Amino acid sequence: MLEVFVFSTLNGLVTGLLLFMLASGLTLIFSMMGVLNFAHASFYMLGAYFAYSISLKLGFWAGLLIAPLLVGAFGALVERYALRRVHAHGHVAELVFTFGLAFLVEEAVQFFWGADTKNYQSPDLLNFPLFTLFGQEFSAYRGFMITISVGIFLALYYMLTRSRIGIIIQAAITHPHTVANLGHNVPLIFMAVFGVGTALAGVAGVIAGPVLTTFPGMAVVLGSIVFVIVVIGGLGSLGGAFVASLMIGLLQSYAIASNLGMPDLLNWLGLEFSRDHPLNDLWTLTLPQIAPVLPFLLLVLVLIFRPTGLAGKREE
Amino acid sequence: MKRLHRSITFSITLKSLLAGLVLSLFSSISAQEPVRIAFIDPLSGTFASIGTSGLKQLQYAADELFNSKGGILGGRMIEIVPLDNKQSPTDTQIQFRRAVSEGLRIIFQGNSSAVANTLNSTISRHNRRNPGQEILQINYSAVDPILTNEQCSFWHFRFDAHAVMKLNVLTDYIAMNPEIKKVYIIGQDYSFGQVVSDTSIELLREKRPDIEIVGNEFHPIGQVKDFTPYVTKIVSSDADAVITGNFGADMVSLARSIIDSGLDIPIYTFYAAYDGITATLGADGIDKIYLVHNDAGNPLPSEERLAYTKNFKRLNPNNDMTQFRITNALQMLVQAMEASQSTDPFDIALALEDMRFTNMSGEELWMRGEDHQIIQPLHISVHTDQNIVVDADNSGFGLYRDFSVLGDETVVDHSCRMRRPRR
Amino acid sequence: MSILSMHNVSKSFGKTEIIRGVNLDIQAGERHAIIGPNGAGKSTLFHLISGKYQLSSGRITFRDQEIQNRPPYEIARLGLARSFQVTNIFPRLSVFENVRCGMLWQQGLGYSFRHLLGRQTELNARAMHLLAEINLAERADFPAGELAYAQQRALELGVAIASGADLIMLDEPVAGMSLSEAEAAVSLIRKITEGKTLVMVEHDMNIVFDIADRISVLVYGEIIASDSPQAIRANPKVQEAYLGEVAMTGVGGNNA
Amino acid sequence: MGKFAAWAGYLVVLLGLPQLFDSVLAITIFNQMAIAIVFALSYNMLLGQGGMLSFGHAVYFGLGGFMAVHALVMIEFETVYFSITLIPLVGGLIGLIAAVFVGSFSTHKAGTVFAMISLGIGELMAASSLIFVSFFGGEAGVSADRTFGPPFFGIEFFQDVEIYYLSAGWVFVATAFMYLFTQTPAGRMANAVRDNPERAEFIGYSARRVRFISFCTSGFFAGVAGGLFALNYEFITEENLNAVTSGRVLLMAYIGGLGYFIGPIIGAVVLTLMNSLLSNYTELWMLYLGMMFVLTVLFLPRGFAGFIMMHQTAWLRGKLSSLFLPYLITGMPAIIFGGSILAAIEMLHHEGEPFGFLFINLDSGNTLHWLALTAFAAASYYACRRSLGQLNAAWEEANRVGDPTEGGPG
Repeated sequence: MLEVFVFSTLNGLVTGLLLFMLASGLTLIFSMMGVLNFAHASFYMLGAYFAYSISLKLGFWAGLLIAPLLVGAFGALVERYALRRVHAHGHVAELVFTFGLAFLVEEAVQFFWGADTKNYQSPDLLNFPLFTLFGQEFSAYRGFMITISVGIFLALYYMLTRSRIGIIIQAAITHPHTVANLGHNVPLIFMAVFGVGTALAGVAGVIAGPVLTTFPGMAVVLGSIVFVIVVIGGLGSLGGAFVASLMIGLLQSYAIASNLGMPDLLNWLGLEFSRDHPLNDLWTLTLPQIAPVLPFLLLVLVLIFRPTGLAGKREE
Repeated sequence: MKRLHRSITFSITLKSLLAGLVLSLFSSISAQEPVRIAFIDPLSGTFASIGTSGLKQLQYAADELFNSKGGILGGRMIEIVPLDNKQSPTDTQIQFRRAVSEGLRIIFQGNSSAVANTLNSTISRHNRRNPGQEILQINYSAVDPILTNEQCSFWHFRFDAHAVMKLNVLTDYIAMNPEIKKVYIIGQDYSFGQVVSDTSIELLREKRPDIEIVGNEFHPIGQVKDFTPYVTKIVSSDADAVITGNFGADMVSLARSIIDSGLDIPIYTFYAAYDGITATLGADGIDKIYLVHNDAGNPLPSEERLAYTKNFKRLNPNNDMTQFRITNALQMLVQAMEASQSTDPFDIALALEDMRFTNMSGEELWMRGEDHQIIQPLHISVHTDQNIVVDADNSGFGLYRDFSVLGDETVVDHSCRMRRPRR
Repeated sequence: MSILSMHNVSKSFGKTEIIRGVNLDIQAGERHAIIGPNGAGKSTLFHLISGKYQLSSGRITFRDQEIQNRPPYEIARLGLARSFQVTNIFPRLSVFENVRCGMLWQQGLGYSFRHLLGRQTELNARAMHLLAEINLAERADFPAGELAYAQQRALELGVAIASGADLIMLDEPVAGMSLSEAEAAVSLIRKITEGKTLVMVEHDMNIVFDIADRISVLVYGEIIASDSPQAIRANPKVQEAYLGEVAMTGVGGNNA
Repeated sequence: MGKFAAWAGYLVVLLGLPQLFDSVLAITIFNQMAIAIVFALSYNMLLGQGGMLSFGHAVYFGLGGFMAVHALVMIEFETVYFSITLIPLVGGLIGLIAAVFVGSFSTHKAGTVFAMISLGIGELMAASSLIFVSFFGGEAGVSADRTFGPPFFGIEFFQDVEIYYLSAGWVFVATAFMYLFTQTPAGRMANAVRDNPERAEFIGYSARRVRFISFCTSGFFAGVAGGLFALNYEFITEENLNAVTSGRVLLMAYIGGLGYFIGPIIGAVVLTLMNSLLSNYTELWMLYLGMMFVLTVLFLPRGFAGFIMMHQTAWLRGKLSSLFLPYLITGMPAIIFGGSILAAIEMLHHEGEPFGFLFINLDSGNTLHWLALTAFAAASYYACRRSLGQLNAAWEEANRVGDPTEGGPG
């Protein structure tokens, strides 16, 4: 039991931190521009595919460096030439645009790379077990994923709270007009933030691609979960997003590890149903079976009872 | 960039246009009118590569075996009409009606049991309501047992072994391995996953009562980001083997996670080869991935079969001959047409019933008349790079045959009570 | 007889107390202006009365009914209408629709989906009549968001009074207008609030003294005086706190 | 009079279509359109008229459809006895019930909160549809036979064309009711709340209640569309209530044009045609659909209907004809440019193999083809840019006399 617990915690951490890399960019973009970027996970997917193509020619490490830059540049272009244009028509139009972009990116990825899964491999350098616990290996690559995620979190935190740019960004979040009046180029800051946010998603894609499989559906699988995190954490709150990411990662991991389900509940209540009961599907439901959709349940509950999320102040 | 069926279609459409023109001028040549066969499978979207690959194999079989040799029924060509259903039951309906609209009477379809099921019931309804314009369903790949059991239909013929038959062979194979004491079953939460789970448990209990089922897990289809938490459970259960019916990305991710965790146990699968999966698993999957299927992989059983496969590869360098049963199905279909000298679905169906056929690999096939289920030898192959003559995904890796059973041994009972139309 | 009374009304945002125990009675039929320096809490007071904000403590009664902390739509249904400092109309609806929407509830149409608006001839006639009163009749079919600023302000007034409420609260109705526009607006206000109770926040002292029967002075969340215009002008406390500086800025010195 | 003529025309088109095109395929497409029109109109009620962006509208469509199929099964097994012509009503009621339940907590706020709740509910329903097999039938769905009910004036609905006439009737009635809804106080206040929920509260309306009413009505008509689906296809599967269907209806409504009543109808027709015809000419149709959608959001924020309505002023002034030539001069090269881009995309797709594109044969291995394509694209782009000024001038001219309008196209 202990081994399951320990490994579930580790797995939850890896997933949670990965989710946070996506969520941090999304939150940053949201707090700056008020745009919930539906296509955020698409940039994550692009990161994986770019890195895959680069890794074929130049190896994994080159991909880790170049792919996020490409993704970030693409993100900045999208902001400059498309999002800014749609911005005039309001938030709904922006949300719809990013929705369309997500759709388009998925199709484009299939066009350029095909619909098959891609053989994107982790580097040989990290192909060894970091440690073995209770007979299960924890690969060095997963350790590397944790390191990168934590590193990015710290760098982001430092940048936002200590550096001059961070202070301008923080000010621009709360008082965009004042910042503009102070002579800062707010549109440029927006473009840069969008670029950085999408580049972060790109990094996540680069390091997640080899582990979580690089295929055209990878954005869809992750996309709405990241949305859920940002909303649960509280729109615009980086700390909230961090907590929510880990929470979702651990929740899913523990839910899968547990073998609890309705049968246990019914046993405990002393109830029994035959297999022909019309609600048999419900009585035999188990936690692992529904683990991947638990975040959506959480999302709906949070929005009903605390629409601002865990740490958020802004509602819209 | 790699899917090419348009060119085929287009040239065919031109050809048929021309043929139509000629036809209207000289109606006496109507004997040379092509035999048109609809192919309804995903040709765009997520599952396009699988459907397109099937289309190429069918087209190749038609061209190579019949059209290049003067056609069938005294000189008529076979024309394959591809219709894209995006693997959606709704779009399948639309394409079915298009087929009806264009006077196509024979439909090849394989991907997704959900699609096959809805197509089956649609065709039953259609044939009941439109006597004289019946449609025939040639199912080359959907393995839901229900199609030749409770929902069996006179108008449906299956050319693949259904899930229970495959599991029967797979559990035989597992039962032969005395080292396996604990088995973990994991699968996608839908009908096929459930069949795999229920049937494996039942059959293993019968064949090896000492084997313990240490896990029986379902996960939502296509929703799991990371399989590591599931693998943690597999590890802690001390399983000696894993059985899974997963396909696509869920299959790759699961296998990857199992291998990454350092777990060195066999994984018994149905769909863990080709379409990028073999290449993605690569060296990690060697001697770990086992696959039950009806296609005699490496070494290829006959010279004729080898030449046939190599020629396909030459024409379609980016595709593999993944479903040899398509060739079986077309050959048997043509044999039925020749035998009945008719292209009418009713006549073809009667001729197909209880047909026995020796295929290119030298295997004996029998289309059981009671439920329209093909009975054929089944094989279990292992993922490896040793002795691979025909590889998968151009990766150097492929499937090597490890265990085979003859058709007779794969037979399982059926519960089909077929309603036969009278003429 | 007082139509609206506030008893010890307080409002805090976090630790900052914006309104500190306001007591105020508005008499039925009077034109009451609330003045005070920027940040005194005038708009906050409006928001408390109309239900946009919740009170921290105190009581507000409208026609002897307690209305504090009730949702805005319930307060509006009792017959209390208000306008906003920043134009707050329905930009994509036509000018006519804006005014007609303002009338619907009091017409008893509520959330009905059995009545067709096109068939409500009397309602439509009244809406057109009101548009004529606020000089927007020929703009009736125009999207409200595309009107010129002064016209939007007029429409803002129109939406507020459309319900036929007895108590009308106007928040800086002439803010941002040119001199001539403001004059037209003042006569419009006079005309359309005939026979009703008016509570108004305004910076422009000329207008305040022109329209109001009574003036209350709000400074740092407290009412320091509430009296007739003459008495207010003479009140040394008011002069000290507020009036002196503004008197010099004159008519155009309102800040939006 | 004009309105009456429009409605009469609508009815004539609905009933006349099968007379013009009577192949099985054409009837299939018309049936799809009928379903899509009702569904898209119900969606527009939310987004276009009520300002509520939903990512889970298929839930109401799907639940209505599932219940409708179950009702058909009940008719078949004589558990209940009524004419199948009333099946869409069954769907509608289920859609309504589901919407009342979800709306009771989701309409509190519009905007992001509403959108996120709809997303969450959509995902939960999609997951449940695979878990609760006894009702949803797993991935194979549930199916029924529509021909077992009591005949409707002798019609037993064996043929699709009979179902089409039934659907057309329902579409007409549903369209009429949805239009009439926009003319009621509840419908008009939905617009007001969309524009400015705060102000609506100060004129006596609870924004939440107004949204709730729109939401429920919209759920009802989505359910009706689901019922029509059940009648036409005689089965329904989980794909009909998952995110793909929700996304598709958003596309339809948006491309057609939000805020115009006829917008979603246009969108439903265009998308249905693309879905059922374009997919037979290219595997890349989804890519083109995505491109079209993104371009529409960028350049035609009010959709096709908005583009048509932009010409109202010019038409009223009788100056529409003056735009014809400039449109032609700019439009032709624009079309050629678009065509060249498409040809290039197809050429990349058909790597190494010749294929037919429109009326010519292209081969990506042929450098000459690439060069010709580039030349075509460059020349047409240049021509397009050159003539754009002229078009803008003509546009200004046609729309002059004061009133601010949208600004020129392009």
